[in-house]
Amino acid sequence: MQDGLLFAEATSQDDDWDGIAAPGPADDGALYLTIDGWEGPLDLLLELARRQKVDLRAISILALVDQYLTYIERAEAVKLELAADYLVMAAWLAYLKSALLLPREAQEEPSAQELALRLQIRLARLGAMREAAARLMARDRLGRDVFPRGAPEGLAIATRTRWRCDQFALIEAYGRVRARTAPVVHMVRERPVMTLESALARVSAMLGVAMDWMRLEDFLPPHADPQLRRSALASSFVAALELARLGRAELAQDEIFGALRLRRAG
Amino acid sequence: MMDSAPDPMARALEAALFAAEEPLDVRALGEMLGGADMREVAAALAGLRADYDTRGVRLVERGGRWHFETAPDLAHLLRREREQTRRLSRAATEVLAIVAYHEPVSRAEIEAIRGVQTSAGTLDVLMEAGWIAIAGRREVPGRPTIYATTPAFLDHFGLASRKDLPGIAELRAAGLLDRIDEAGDDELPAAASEQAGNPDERALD
Amino acid sequence: MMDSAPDPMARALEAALFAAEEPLDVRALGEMLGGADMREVAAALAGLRADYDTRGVRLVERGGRWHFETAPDLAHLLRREREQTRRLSRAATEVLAIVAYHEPVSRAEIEAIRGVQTSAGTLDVLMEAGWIAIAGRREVPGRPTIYATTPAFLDHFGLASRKDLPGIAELRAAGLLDRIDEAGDDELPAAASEQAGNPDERALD
Repeated sequence: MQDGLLFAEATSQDDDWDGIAAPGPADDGALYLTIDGWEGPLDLLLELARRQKVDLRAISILALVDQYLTYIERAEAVKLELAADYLVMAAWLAYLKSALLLPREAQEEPSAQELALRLQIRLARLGAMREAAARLMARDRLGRDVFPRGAPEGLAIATRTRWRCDQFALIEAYGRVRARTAPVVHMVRERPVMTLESALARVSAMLGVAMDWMRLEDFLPPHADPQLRRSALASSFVAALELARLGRAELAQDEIFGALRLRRAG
Repeated sequence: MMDSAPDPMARALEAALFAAEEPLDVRALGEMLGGADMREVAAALAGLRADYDTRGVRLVERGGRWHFETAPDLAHLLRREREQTRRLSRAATEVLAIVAYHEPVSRAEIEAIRGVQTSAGTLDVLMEAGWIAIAGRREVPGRPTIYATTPAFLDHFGLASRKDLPGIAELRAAGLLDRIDEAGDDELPAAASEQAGNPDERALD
Repeated sequence: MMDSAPDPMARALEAALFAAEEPLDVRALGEMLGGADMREVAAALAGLRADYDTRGVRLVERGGRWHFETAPDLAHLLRREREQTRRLSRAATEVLAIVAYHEPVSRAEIEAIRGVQTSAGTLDVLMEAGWIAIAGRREVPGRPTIYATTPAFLDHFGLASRKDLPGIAELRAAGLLDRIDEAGDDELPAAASEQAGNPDERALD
């Protein structure tokens, strides 16, 4: 990059930017009328620097500082409310100016010259991006200067599905349908029970050989499963009542819910 | 490939037709070119068409309007096919089985056998797979479409004929009619799975 | 105008690129051509580009992807009927340039260069245009989002790659693209500059 090119070009292209919201360089008088147009202190400084119309590296920082401070003073004079950013920058530039005017030996680190250089670099960097933006916007842009095909046929991606299913799945599915929709027949499962007749026969036979009182439970089949046992208990109880009614057995119970005992009558 | 630069009018026509969203006639093209003579435009178009004659893109005229299109012999390149394998859904498998066992059947008959409504998409899938086909219409009121399996179905499932499908007695012997009570790995109770698996299908009342 | 028929690969590439709705890279083109050798595809593309060099339509490469577009010198013929491209604010153009020349960058870094805060809307506009996208986060305290340009940015601005950005080599040589905090800006009063990120950290994928 040639020295000076950056800003010389940027100035000349300023008005050509695509869609600039802020004002471009205007007459000196206009510069002082508004502060709203500037995008912050750095933007204002850059514009002031450009007005020196020299390479930014050869810019007079002192002159720049004076211009900025003058601008801020005049803006305040016309009762513009200055953003804090502008005032902070003004204060910092006032400090920089005084430091630049001091003898070099008396300066602290970093030196005023160094700070001035950094400010210069910063302005150069912003200026470079501003110019880059302008050059970018001025390129042959797709949809503005060059155009893609208006009605492309398009690249179709046809998805073909290969369905997977095997013989077993097919047959199984049919079985499932048939099983699901088969007429339902309700069958009550056979359950182990002791009928009253067999209980009567069993109890009277056992009473025939028993010598003394026996508990009702003793008449039940000894190894029956719980369901059969419940059935046998009920049947045997009814059988015992029947035998007592016929006068063939005596029943005894000592207390409520106590053991029910029976023996042969007579 | 191109031996000389096209003349300015040909270039302009080329760009205009390329960028256009629809075919353009000679008049419209002439206007775009700042009122060019229509005979010159027509001549330039003919020259341009010849330029593109052997290329992958051609300039064609249809009903007096011109446009670029890709050469027809290259259509196969522009339509890429991607193949994906998918497992047939449980519902579709059931429908396929019913068609195979009962063909020809109408959709209403399939639903009566399945005990659930069958979405049209299920039959479409089976027809797309090439396993069932429309076999005519049943000559009853409403003339419903009836479906039957295809030779491709027999090929795919390794069957010489539909008679090779096991009968009900064999299904029972194989335990396939009992499976409904066993909540196996992917087997849900039928009613629940129909609703979970395919929201389009609802149990018939 | 054309002295000989293009070879089959050139024809196929021509058709594919004409038909495509999006720019295509060499790999995608090779796949369309049934797995053609990528070097051959690249060579054929270069030949095709030369074929179209003088015509009203050109073949261009942007970020490794190829597409046809109208020749820029014919813009005046085509522009009038098209809607004007969206006008970007000055702030948006600057932010776009900063992202393009410095990418990936965080918002704080953008603000440090511009010396002013950037409204969220500015980045949104650029993201909506498809020119920038979030490129991850910088692994520094606060994990700020970082931004980079997209392939659509290269397409739109007619750049083969970021190396084609106007003046980027010169700007880099002049140190104007150095990381913000390497220039020692912490001494300068600017709200955003203190938050510039650590240059050693890399973007997340």
